[in-house]
Amino acid sequence: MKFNKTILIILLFVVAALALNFVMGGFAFDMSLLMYAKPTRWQGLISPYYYAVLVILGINIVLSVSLALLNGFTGLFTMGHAGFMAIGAYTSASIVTFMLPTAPFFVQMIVGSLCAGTIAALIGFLIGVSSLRLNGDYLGMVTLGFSEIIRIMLLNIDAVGGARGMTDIPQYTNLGSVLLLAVIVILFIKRIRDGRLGRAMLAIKENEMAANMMGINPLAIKVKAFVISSFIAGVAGSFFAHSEGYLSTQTFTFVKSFEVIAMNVIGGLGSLSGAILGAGILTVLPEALRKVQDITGIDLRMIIYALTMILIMILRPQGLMGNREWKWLSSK
Amino acid sequence: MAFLEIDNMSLEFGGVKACQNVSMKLEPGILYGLIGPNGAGKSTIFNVLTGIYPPTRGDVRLSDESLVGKKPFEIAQKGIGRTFQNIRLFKELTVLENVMSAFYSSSNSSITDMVFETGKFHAEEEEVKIKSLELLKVMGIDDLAAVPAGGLPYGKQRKLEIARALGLSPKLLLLDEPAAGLNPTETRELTDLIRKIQKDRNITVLLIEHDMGLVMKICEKIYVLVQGQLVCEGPADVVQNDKRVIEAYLGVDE
Amino acid sequence: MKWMLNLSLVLSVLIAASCNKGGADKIVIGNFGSLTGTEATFGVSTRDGIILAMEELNKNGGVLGKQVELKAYDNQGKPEEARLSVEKLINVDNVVAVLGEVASTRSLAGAPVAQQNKVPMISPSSTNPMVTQKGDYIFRVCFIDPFQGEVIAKFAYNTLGLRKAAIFRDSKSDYSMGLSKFFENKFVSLGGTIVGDEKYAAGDSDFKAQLTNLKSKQPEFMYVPGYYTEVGLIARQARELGVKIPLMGGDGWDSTVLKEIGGEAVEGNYFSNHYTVEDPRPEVQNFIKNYKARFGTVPDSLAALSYDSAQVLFDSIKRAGSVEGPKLRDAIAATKNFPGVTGVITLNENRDAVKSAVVLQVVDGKFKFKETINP
Amino acid sequence: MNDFIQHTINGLALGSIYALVALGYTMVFGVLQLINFAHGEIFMIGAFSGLYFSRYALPAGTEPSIGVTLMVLLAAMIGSAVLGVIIEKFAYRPLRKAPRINILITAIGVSLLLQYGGQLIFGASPQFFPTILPRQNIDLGGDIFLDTNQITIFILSFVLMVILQYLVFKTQFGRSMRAISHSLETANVIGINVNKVIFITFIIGSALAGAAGVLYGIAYPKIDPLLGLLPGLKAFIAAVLGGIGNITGAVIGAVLLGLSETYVAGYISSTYRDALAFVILILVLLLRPGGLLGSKKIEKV
Repeated sequence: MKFNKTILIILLFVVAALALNFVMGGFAFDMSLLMYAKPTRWQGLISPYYYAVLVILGINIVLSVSLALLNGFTGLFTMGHAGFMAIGAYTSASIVTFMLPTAPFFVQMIVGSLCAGTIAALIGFLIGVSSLRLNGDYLGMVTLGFSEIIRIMLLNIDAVGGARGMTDIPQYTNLGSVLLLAVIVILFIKRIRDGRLGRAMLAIKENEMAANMMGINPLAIKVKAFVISSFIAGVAGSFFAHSEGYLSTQTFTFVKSFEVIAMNVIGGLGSLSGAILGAGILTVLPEALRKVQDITGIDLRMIIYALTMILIMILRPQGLMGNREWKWLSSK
Repeated sequence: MAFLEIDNMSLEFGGVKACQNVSMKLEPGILYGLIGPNGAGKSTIFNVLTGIYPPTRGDVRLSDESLVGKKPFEIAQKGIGRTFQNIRLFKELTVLENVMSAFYSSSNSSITDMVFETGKFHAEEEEVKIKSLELLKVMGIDDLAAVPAGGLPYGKQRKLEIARALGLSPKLLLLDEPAAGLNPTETRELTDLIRKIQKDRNITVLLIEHDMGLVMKICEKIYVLVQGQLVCEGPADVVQNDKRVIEAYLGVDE
Repeated sequence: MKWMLNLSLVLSVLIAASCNKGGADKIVIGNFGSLTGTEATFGVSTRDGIILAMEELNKNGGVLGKQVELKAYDNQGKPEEARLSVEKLINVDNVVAVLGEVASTRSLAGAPVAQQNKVPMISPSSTNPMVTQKGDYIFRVCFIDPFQGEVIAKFAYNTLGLRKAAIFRDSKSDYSMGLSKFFENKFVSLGGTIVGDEKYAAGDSDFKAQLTNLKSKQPEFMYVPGYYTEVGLIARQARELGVKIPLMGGDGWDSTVLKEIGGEAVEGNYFSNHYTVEDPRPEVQNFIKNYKARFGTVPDSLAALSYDSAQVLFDSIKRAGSVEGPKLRDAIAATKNFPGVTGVITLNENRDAVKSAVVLQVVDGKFKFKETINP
Repeated sequence: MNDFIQHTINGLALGSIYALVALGYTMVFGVLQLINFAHGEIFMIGAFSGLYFSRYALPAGTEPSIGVTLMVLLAAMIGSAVLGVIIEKFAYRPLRKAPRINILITAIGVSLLLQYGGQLIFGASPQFFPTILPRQNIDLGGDIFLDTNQITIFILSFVLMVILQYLVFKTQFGRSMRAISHSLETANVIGINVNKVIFITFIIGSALAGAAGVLYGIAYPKIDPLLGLLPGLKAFIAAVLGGIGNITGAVIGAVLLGLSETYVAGYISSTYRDALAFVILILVLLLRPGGLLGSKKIEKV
C-alpha cells in the first residue's frame, strides 16, 4: 500500500518536472530535439532571472539536504561541503568538455553527474576513513582544511583554467532536471533516515558510546554517511557547473561551505524539512535583500545574513522547524 | 568451562591502578552481582568487558574467544549487552526506535532496499518492530512506544535501557546500577523484572548495584570489589559475613 | 498537499514580479562588481567612477533627452553571484547596457548572459583576452594582458637595458598570472632571461620567503604584476631584505594606497598604466578634480577605466540615437578616437580597446611619466 | 647557507606574529573549549583601534617612539577587550549550555558580522598603519638582514607567554580558570564564579589579540577589515599544533608553523604555501590530536 503511494508520488513529480521542463525549457518533451538540441532556456513564462534563482534554489536544496545527512542525522560537523561540490563541478565539466563534447546532452548529463558523484564520493571515502575518528570542532576544522586544499589544487591546474576559471562548459542544466534531482535526493535521504541505517545514524548522533554498545559500528556508519553525502554534493556540483557554464575556484571557498551549514541551522538541524526551508530562505533572502541595497546604497546583505545566524542561534537554537517535519517528509 | 572468563586482568591509567588482577568466571544462566564501595572500579570492569578500555594485562574470554583488542561494537554483536550508570538513551528517538536500533547488526536490508522500500525492507522493519514492541511489553512500557525517550520519567528510562540492551539478544547482560534513583516500589518492581528476564531468557546477568538488599535478594553469586581488587566472592550469606567486605563498607562507604 | 499550494503561490508571485517593467522616462544602466568581500575595494572604485560619469552626464541634460539611472549590484566576489546579478540587471531591471566587472573571472561568468540577451556589456578593466571572445556584445575599454605584459618587457629590455628578470606573481589572480605569462614570452623573445619565478596569494602579508629566494637568483629587476593591495607590502619587505633592484608592475599598482603603504620602498619603481595624472588634457585633469571633490579620494586606475567605460557607453547611445541592443552594440563597436581619461580609445575588431600605454615611475611619492609605448 | 639563515629569521618573525594571535586563541579555548572564530576579527579591531588612536588621538607629527607604541598598544588592547567582552556577553553567554555546534556557528556568525561590518565602517580599501615604532634594518653581513621590528615582536610574544604562564599556573585566578577548563559544572559547585572568570579570560584573550593587531600593523603596515581571516586561521592551526589550551604549546606551534611555511616557500614551492598550514593541521589532528605538547584525554564513561 505504502509502496504504491510513493511510486505514485514519484510519478507525479516526474510528470510535474517534465511539464515544468516543457514550459520553461521547452526541449525535453520533444524527443526529436532530445538527440541534438542544446537546451534553450530563454523561453517560457518567467523571467530568466527568476528562472536562474529557481535553478540555484534547486541546487542549494540538494546541497543542504545532503549536508543534513551528516550534520543533522549523524551529528558530524563538517565544514568542507564546498570542496566536494568543487570536485563534482570540475570533474563533470572536464569530462563533458574534454571527452564528450559532441555527445547528446542527456548522455553528457548522466555520465557527467555520475562521474562527478563517484569521484567526489571516492575522495569523500578517503577523507572520511582518515578523519572521521575525530569529533566535533576538530572534524569541522579538518574537513575545512581538506576543502581548502582541494580548492588550492584546482586553482593550480592549468587544464581547468587555473585562476582564470573554466569557460565554455556546456549549459544543459535546466529547471526541470534540477527539480527532479532535488526531489529524488530528498526522497533518497528521507528513506535512508527512516531505514535501519538512519536509525543507526541518529543513534550515533545521540550517543556514540551507547550506539557502540548496541553493536553499531560508528566509524562504518559515519563513513557511509560521508560517502553518500559527498556523492550527492558532487552531483550538485555537476548540475551547478552545467548551469553556470563557467567555473572558478572563487565559488568554492569556505564561505560556500558555511552557507550550506547555515541553511541546515536556520531550518533546524536534524530536520529534513528544515534543510529544505533553510535552503529556500538563504537563496531567496539575499536576492530579496538587493532591494534593500537600492534604498541604502550600500550592501548590507552579508551583515543581515550574519546577524540572522547569530540571532537564530541565540533565540531559537533549534532552528525554524526544530525537530519537526512537514507531513510528506515525516517518518510515519 | 566458564562461559565468560576474566583472567587476571589489570587496568592502569598512566600509573593509576583501576583494576588489579581481577579474575572472574561466569557460568551461563546465572545472575551475578558485583558490589563494592564508590570508586572501586565496578563500572571499569564493565568498560573492559565491553571493549571500551583494553586491559593493560590479562585476558577476557567469551566462550573461549578472547575479547581483548576487539572493538566495542564487535563485542556487542557477540552478545554482550549493557546499560549505563548514567543513562545513555537516544533521547530524541522514540522509545520504540531506541529498541529497534539494537537490531541494527542483526538485520541486513541494504541501502538499495531502504531507498526503494523493497518487500524485504518492509518485512524486516515489520519484524523488528514486532520484536521491539514485545521487549517493551516485557518491561511494561509498550504504551509509551511513540514517545521520545528523553521525555520518559527516570524510572522508565532505566527500563527502556534494559529493553534496548535486550534487543541485541545478549547472552550476557551487564546492568550498571539499574535501581539507582528509583523509589522503593519501583526498585521492587525492577528487581522482579530482572529476575524474570534472566529466568525466561536463560541469560547470564552481571549486576552492579548499590542497593544491598536488592543484590542479596536476587543474586546467586556476588563479587566484591575494593580498590580495584576482588576481595571476596560467593553467595549472599558468605559475602555478608566476610570480614574484609564489612571493613571496606564500614570504612569507606556511607 | 498544502506545500504544493505554497509552491504555486511562490511561483506566481515570482512570475508577477518578473513582469514589472522599469519606467520609460529614464535610461537604466547596470553595474555588477564586488562591493563586499576581499576584492571590495576594486568594486567600489569601479562603481564610483561610473557614478561620477553618470552624474556629470545628468547635470548636462542626460542623453537622448533622458536622465540616466544606475543599478549597481554586489556579487561578493563570487562568479555565480556575478552571473545572477547580470541576469537580474538585464531581465528585471531592463538595463540597456551592463558595465563590469573588474576581475576577468566574473566578467567571464556574466558575459554569456549579456550576449544571450543581446545587451551590450563593457568591461572597464578585465584584461583577459577571453572576455571579449564571449561574443560580439562584449567590449572592454582597457588594454589586454598580452599588450600590457609586453609593455614592461619592452621598456625594461629596450629603455633600461636590463637582461635578467624575476617574476613574482599572484596565483589567485588571473590578471597577475596573465600579465606574467605575456611578459615572460616577450622578454624571452627579446633576448632576456627569467631567472626566478615565485608565487604568492592575494591576502597574504608575508612575502619574505619568496623574496629571499628571488633575491638569491640575482635578477636585474623584479616583475610584480599584482594589485596595490599587496604590492606595497611586497616592496617594503623587498627593501627590508636588501633588495635594491627596481620592481615593476602593471596598472594594478595605480593607487595612492600603494604610495602610503609602500612609502619609500616603492620609490624608483616602474609600472605600466593607461594614463598619467601629469597629462594636461582637460579630460584627465577634470576627472581627477571632480572625482576628488565627489568622493574625497584620488581615483585609482579602476575608477578611471570605469569612468571611461561609462563615457564610451553614453557617447555610443548618443550616436546610436537608440538604446536597442543591436543598434547600441553597433555604435559601441564603432567607437573611434574617443578622448577618454585613460587615453584615446578605439575599439578594434576584437572589441578590445587599442590604445597606448604609459610607463610611470614613482618619484618623490608621485607617479612620474617615463615613456609612452604604442601597440 | 646565507639564504637558510635569512629564511630562518623570516620564519621566526612570522611565527612570533602567529604566536601573538595564537596565545589568545588558546586561552579562550582552554577555558571554554570554544574555538573562538571571532578571535581573528578581535585582532583586526585591535589593529584598527591602534590606527585610529594614532591618527586622531596623537598630535600630528608625533615622532615614532617606544612610548608612543606603548600608548597605541594600550588603546588597542582596551578597544579589543571591550569588543571581546561584548561578544562574550551577548553572543556566547546565552549559549553556554547549548550544543557546541551552535556556539561554533555563532562564533562564525560574529566573525562574518565583524568582517562585513568592518568593511562598512572602515571602508574596504586597505589603509596604511602609521609608523609608531622606530625601526632599523640591520645588515648582518653576507646579505642577511634583520629588522628591529622582528626582534621586538619576537621578544614581546615570548614575554607575553611567560606572563600568561605565570597567570595561569601561579595565581588564584589561574587556578579558577583551570578548574573551569576541567569541568564547568564542578567549578560551579565548588563556588567559583564561572561567569566572572570567563569574563576576565575574554578580557585577557581579547587584549592579547588587540596587542597582536598593533604589532601586526607595525610589521605589515597594511590593514583592512578582512585582515583577521588568515592570521586567525593560522593562529588556530598553530594552537592546535602545539596542543590547544596549552600556552607554551601555542608559541612553539606558531614558531614551527612560521618556520615551516617559510622553508616550504623557500625550498620547495611557493604555490602550495597556503595549503601547507592545512596539511599540518590535518596531520596533527589525525596523528596526534592532542598536539605536540597536549595530553590525550580519556573519555569518561
